Amino acid sequence: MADLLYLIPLLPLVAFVINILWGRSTIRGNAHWIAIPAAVGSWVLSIITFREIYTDHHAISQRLFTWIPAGDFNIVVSLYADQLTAVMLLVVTSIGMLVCIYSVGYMHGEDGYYRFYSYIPLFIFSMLMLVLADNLLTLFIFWEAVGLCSYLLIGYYFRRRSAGNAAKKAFIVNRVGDLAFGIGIMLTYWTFDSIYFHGEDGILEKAYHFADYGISEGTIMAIGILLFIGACGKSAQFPLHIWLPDAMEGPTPVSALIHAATMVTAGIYMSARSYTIFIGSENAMLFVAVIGSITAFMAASIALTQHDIKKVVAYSTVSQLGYMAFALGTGAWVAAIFHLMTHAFFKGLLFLGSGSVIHGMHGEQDMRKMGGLRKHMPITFWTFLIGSAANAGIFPLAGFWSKDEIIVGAWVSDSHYGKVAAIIGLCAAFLTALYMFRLVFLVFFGEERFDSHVHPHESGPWMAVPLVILAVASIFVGFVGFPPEDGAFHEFLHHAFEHVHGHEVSMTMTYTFGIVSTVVALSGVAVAYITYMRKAINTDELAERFSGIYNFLYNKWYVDEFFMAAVVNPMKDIANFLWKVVDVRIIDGTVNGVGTSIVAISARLRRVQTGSVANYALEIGVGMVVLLGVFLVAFGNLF
Amino acid sequence: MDSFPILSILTYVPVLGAIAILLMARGESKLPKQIALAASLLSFVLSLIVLFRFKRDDTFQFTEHHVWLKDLGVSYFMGVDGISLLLVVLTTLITVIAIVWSWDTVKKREREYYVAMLLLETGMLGVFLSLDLFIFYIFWEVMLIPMALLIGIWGSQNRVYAAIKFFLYTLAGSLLMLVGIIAMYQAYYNQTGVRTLNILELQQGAALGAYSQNLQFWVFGAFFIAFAIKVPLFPFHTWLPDAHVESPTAGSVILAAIMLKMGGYGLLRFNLPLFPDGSASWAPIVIILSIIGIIYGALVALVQPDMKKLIAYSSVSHMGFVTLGIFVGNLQGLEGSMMVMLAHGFNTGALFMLIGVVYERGHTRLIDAFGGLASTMGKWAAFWLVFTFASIGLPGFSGFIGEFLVALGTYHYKPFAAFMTFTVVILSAWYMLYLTQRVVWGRAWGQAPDPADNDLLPEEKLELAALGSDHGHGHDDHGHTAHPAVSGGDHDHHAEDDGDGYPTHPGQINSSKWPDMTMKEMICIVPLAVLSLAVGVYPKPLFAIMEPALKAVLEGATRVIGS
Amino acid sequence: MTVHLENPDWGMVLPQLIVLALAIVVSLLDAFLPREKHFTVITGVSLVGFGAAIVALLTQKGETGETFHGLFRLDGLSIFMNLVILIAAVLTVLISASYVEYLDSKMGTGEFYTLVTFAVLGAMLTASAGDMIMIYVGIELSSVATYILTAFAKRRGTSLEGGLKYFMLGLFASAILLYGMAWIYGSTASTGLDAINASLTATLSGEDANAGMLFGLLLVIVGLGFKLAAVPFHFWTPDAYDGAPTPVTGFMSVVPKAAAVAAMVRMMVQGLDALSDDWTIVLAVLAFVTMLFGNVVAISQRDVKRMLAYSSIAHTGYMLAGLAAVQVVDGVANERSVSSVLYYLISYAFMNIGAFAVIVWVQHRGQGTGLDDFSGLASRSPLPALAMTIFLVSLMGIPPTIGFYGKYYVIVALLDANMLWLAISIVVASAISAYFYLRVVAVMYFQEKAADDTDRTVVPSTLLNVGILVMVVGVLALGLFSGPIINLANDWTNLFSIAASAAGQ
Amino acid sequence: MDLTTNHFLFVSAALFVIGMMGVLTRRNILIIFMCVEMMVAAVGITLVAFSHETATINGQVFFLFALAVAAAESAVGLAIVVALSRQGRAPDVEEMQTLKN
Amino acid sequence: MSWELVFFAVFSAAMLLCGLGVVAFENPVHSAVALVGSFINVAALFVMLGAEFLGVLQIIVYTGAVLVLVLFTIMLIDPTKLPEFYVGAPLQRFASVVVGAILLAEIGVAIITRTALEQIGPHTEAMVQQMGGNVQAIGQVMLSEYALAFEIASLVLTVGVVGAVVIGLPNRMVEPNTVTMSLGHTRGSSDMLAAGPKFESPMNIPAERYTAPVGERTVVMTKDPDAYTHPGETSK
Repeated sequence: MADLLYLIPLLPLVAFVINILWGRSTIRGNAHWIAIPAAVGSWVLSIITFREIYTDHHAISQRLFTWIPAGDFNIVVSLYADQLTAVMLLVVTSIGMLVCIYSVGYMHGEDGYYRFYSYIPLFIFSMLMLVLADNLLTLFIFWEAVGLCSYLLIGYYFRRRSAGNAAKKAFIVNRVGDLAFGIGIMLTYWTFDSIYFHGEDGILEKAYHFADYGISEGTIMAIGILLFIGACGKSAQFPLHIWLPDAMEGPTPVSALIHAATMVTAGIYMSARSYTIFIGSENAMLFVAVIGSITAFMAASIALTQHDIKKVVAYSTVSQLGYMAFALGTGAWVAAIFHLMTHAFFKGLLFLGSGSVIHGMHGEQDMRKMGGLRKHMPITFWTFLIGSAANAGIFPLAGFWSKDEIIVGAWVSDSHYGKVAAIIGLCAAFLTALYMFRLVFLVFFGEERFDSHVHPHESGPWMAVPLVILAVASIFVGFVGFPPEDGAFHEFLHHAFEHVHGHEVSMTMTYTFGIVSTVVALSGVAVAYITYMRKAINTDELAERFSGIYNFLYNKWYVDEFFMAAVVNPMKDIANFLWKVVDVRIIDGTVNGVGTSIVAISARLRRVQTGSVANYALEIGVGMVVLLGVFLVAFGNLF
Repeated sequence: MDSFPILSILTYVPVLGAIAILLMARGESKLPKQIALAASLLSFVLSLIVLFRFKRDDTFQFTEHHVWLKDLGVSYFMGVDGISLLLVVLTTLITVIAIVWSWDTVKKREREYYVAMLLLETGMLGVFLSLDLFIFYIFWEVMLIPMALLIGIWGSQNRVYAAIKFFLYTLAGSLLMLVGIIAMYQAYYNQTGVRTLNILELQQGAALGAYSQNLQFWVFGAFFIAFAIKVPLFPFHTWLPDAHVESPTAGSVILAAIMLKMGGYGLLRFNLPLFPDGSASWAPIVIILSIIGIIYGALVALVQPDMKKLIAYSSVSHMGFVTLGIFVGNLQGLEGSMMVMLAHGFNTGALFMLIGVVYERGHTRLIDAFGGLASTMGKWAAFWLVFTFASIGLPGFSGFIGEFLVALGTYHYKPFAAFMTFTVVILSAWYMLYLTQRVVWGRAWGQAPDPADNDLLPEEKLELAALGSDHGHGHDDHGHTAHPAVSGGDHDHHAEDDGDGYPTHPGQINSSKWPDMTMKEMICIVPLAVLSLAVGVYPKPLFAIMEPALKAVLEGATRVIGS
Repeated sequence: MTVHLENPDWGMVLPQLIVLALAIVVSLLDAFLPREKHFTVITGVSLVGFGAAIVALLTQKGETGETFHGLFRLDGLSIFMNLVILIAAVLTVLISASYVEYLDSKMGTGEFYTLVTFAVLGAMLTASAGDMIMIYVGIELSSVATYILTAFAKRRGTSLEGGLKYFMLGLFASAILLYGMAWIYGSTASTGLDAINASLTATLSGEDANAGMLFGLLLVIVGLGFKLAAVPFHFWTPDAYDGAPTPVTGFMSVVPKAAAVAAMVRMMVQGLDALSDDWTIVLAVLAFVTMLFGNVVAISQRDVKRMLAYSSIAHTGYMLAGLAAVQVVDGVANERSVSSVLYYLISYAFMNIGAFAVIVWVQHRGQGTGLDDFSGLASRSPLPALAMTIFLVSLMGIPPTIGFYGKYYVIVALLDANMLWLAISIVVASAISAYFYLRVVAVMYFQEKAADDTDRTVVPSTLLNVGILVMVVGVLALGLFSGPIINLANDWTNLFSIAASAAGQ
Repeated sequence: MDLTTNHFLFVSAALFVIGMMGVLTRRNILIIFMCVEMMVAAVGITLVAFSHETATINGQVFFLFALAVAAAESAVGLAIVVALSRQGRAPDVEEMQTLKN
Repeated sequence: MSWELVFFAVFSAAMLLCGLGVVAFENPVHSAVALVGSFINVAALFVMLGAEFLGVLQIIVYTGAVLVLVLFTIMLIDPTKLPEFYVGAPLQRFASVVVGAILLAEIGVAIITRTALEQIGPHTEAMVQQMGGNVQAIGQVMLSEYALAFEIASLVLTVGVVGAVVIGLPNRMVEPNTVTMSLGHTRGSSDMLAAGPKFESPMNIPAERYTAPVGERTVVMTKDPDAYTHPGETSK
């Protein structure tokens, strides 16, 4: 399989090239007949690679070509697949395939149809290459390529100003992260003299034994933090998360694929991939954990107050990413990846479900104009219910296992912040349950609040089938990690994290936490039931009483406004100042000033030529006298 | 000594073409264009031959040496090495494209236009190929006059001011360089008693310490100012926006793609090897200026109302990388600066042509005048996106390699400097995407606002309400029917239909009738796109060509003439 | 008491004799030839005459010697100077032929050429003078002839006025020159330049010059400075150049100036060698002031002819700078400095007369000499516009043209004498000058002249076109073949060898 | 004290300066011509004084030629003045201001 | 107090007084006469210095020929046109006096500090007498050593004559007081500056607006560059 590795990314690339070149003229309507086979093909190949890696427990790699031979900074593009990559391959290709199938129904009739079905394979290609990259720079390349695809897909409805602004905002915020990531790469190169992950002089080995390479702990911390800030940019962690909610401007399948399952997890994958750097310095781990926990809690709290169905799911994604981040921060590496996998499935399901709701409601996204849809869309309702239960972490479903394992991992980890993170994790779990079921009750139960001429209908088979598949996956994928800590998944992934030594978790600890998290989840559901089904608590009056908090949450903790005031507008003012004052007046002013002053002098000097011979004679006389005087004094030995 | 003087022929074919055009009768025939194209194509083919027969080492090849003024030690000495070869091929390629571009856009005084264009090409080729300071200076000045004429005669509104400013600014710098050349020539004579302006010998002089520390400092300064004006480096850049805005499209393509590289090439060819101590003492100043230039250029580009001025300031920012890379003092920096020079040639040249396309149709360059071109000019929008992301420095395109390598080299010099440099990644994304958003995306002329748009302006909401009352169905995110987006204005029976729709935002001009990219425009832009992509994905051959020469320059090794 | 009149060596004086004969022949032709044949015959004879003189001159290349008791010197300097003067004379005849005949109140052809020839003769004699008296008389001969030429278009008020101003100030300056020469004679008891040098080195032998000598030196510099149009004494130049008919202006800007340069070199380098460290500083200061003043004032001129007047003042500054680079070390001046001045002179001759020739060409088309009369010239008549651009570019000092090589050699000479500040001032001055030269080019190329209603009566100007073509080729080609010219200029130093041999006898 | 060359030099200098003052101040061109003649005469005195002191005749010969030249020039000068007067313009320095700056 | 010194004082005083007279007199004829007086005293000084030939020459050439020429010219010029006693702007006069004084001081300094050359030339009084007097000495030197200068001086005189004829002689009886302002030449005028009206070449300045810079002469504008005012002809 080693020499067929390049096929996995190649298929979507070929699909992209075909669709983009001939899409507009010939393919037009049935561009999906090119995209879906490619996705399925790379899915099958991923399974084959997964099986091969699973059976003989060693990584496979394939060298493609040398990219930049700049002196000793020699970059070779080669593919490397180990256990971690195998998992990611599976996640990306399966979700990609399902989204392609789903979109046939959802995007039917769109005018830029071929455009959609060329950007999606491009995205899958970039994501696969990112995952298969074996050095930081190749990863960085496809990191930005993925950013490009998200820009193009968010800006799909380019006629809308909001879509254009959202795309621009996403790209620029990602670029802020990429700045830190780039600087991180440079620092890694100049400290480890190479940026290849694996191999004996790879950075993972060197970072692990950084002491005996004479590298200071501070440098390792710096690299860790820089790489994580890069990850924050992509995985929408606390300061740089502002672009994800706006990214909902794109079509819903895009949100499902990119902003739920794959792209946003790239940051987590990158941090996981360079785990020895983080292991090297606790401060870096602490930083990651703190950011993760803040994000988890913040996103969950904001999700409570949102009215747009996709915004709620988007904030829930940010919150779950926060979970994965603080799992990494507290050393629960395998738990983080496990949660990543499960989250991909049930979050993809939630997005596709909300997509089919919107599709049914002819573009209506505001929950306050929905209600009682379970009668009209039974399949969507049931699959959505499974997804939200999994997301909330209800017992048998996937969400419970991975989230519970993260909290246990955090609690038991040796970093003193672990316990605090676990508690925050639990509060966030409660809030997650609350807002998920608030959404379910508002949308599917209660009286129908949409106006008459909207008659919701169940989605066609193209959309229903993926929903069902994902629902089934959300139920069973959890058992891969059963029993907690030493399930099949953990034992498989330990090979990727050989420098990580696991923690002994007594059975009692797992049971107690199992029960605690279930209780928390169910209480969340109960509160949601009371407020939204029984209308016992009047939400509006609650909002007035705590209007301060409510507005704070509703306005997304004023992060957007903060950035706008602190960064964007000042930059524009500086730019205007630089242009108007410095460039035009000072530099150009001096340049033109020199010119005009010379012309002015010349106009005055011109006056000397008065035209009368007497003046001329006088001036010649004066010149002579001065010349004589000066030189006689200076040279003659008179005095 | 290669017997066949291919370099001289390469340099003088355009001049012969120019003379042929001049001697040709004054009739309004298409002959001047054809001769110009033939001459430039011939020199392009010759440059390709040189490219393929060039041995990848650090010697000067295809050299020609004829003594000219024995008394002054001036000889006609031409040769090419790793550094100048790539720039020569870029020059001939861009000139061919520029001539093809002005095939139907230049209407008045075509004969003089093509004569000036060909003279310009000879000047530029001469600068890159001459290895004797005297003829280098001659070609450097010869280049000035045709460019000033190009801007002055075929430019737009206040072209005369721009032409004169460009001419005087560059002339002042080059005169300073003349004094520098002679001072060095004098110092070498005092030291070795030999009068020569041959670069190789002067470099040997530098090696055996002919130039005192003080002299090196001042002569470096003189050379540096002349080249800094050409780059343009931060304080000396104010001529560039005027020159670019006023010059015709083909002129600003050549100006951006090649003439800005003269400064960088000069620093690489003269300042670094000839004045090692001078470079060491000047390096901090240059680096600070470059970083200021990078950030300053990007920031100012953010608020420009005129498209060409925006791209011009972005060139100031990109070219800041070149000087930064040269003086950072490691191989990555040098190779990065060479790559930036090449990449900037493709990307900015193409961007100017794209603006030219729109200028031919709309006869204005103000950003407000455009909007929603994606729906009316699909192909143009696609190319615009490709080159926007190329110039932002998206990996996979040629822009990224250069900028990353320079930043990498700078990091080795001083980490904080690299951080400041790499912030341009954000700024360039910001201004380019701002430009793209205002020009490409958004509502085209006469297009109804999209009901599902969340950032609708109040007047757009009113319009929607008016429109909504006609159709009677709710706004639907992806409803098939209510999607007049691309179906253009036909379906949109707006009330005051002045023939074909209405401006969607103040200042917009009617772009609904604009044809998409014509065949000629495609011929010019597609090669640049392919090159930019190819160099971005597989730059290995380019590195192979320039690495030995740059390594020699870095280590200050004495260069020798190869076979 | 026997008067020993030895027979002078006529071979050495051949070129001057030919020119004298030409003058006489032309004046006779003017008297006896019928009016209508004047134009063709006299122009033809003048051209042939000057050509013969050039041929005779070139045969003398490399020889040295003196005759007429040291009054006439034949050495590298005189040969080169005479060559420049004769070339300028030929060019003047070419450009002034049709102007004199048809334009500017129909001047008398015969008298015009007689006076031109006399002026040329005066200049040639000054160039090859070995004695102060000879220099004085030679300069006065060429000056008187030039006064008359300036006032030649006498029915045009401004020509008379220009001539009068030039005349009166010329008189004043020659009186001062005479007084300076008197003082030098007083301090050295002889008028021969070599004798002066010998007596000076004897009396001085190292320590400082005494006031008498210095006084004489300075007065001579003032007198010659006037002829050269150095700044404090340049006041006549703009009015005289502006007033004179344009071909005369072209002639006047080169030949008398060349004579003055030759006189300056003779007096300073050959005569007052011992005081060299004094007068080099004087000349340097004069050069600096002249350069800057000439260029700066030229900027605000709206009339091309008057602008070229100021630009020729600036070019005097560049030449003086070359002279200031002379460093006499143990009796021999560094050869590069004066040769750069000589080379600059020949380049100046070509480009300056060329520029005036194009103005004459425009005047032939009935236009004036203002900047607006040049607007849109390129679109109407591209070739003369191209010629004017080449001349202006050469005046600016842009490489492919001869002007650049001239400036290049002067800067090399200056840096040889490590006067860096003067070299930089040349560079700054030519940068300033670029502005107003470029403005003319801009006016010609960038402006579209409104379609003129009546195309002026076109006056035939065949010779003028030939003249312009010759000068364009000269400006472009001489740069390439500057090698032989520089060698010719370099052997000006053999004037010292004559001095040494004369002293040796 | 006896008569030395310096006396003569002083006197000639005085005459020279008077002549110059005449040129600088007077407006009538003819008077200016006369003053220049005086300056030349003053130089003559210096030349003859020096020739007497250094006992070489060259000075006197020099003045002789100067005389000749001055005579020729005055002829030309007067011719110009006559031509001007024919055009109705007075031989006045202040009136000659059509050509300026 | 030798008689020589007395004579010297008388002659030089007379000379300087007459010189001042030339400058000071209002009427040009009076200043001409004063000049004659001055030249006579100069001749006397020449004789004292042993240069009799030059003294005689001075009187004959200058006083006889040049001054007579000047008087003729004064007679020719229309008296109404002669500028009255006007000595330039006050600043001009004051400045020239100052310049004159400084120059005199400088020359004085030069005279005082000059070192006379002891080296005696060949022409001592005795030698001159032996050669037969000052005239013979001058002749011998002039015609032998300075023969070339002698010839060229003759050429200068010839040119003087030719010039005088060319400029002085009236072509044809052109009516007085008219001057041609040929379009071929545009005069330099100060009003061309940016501040002044945009420069128009004389061609298109309407005749009535054209303020002739000169007295009350009638100026005839000719369109054709080479036309000049024929008697009775009007400009086209």
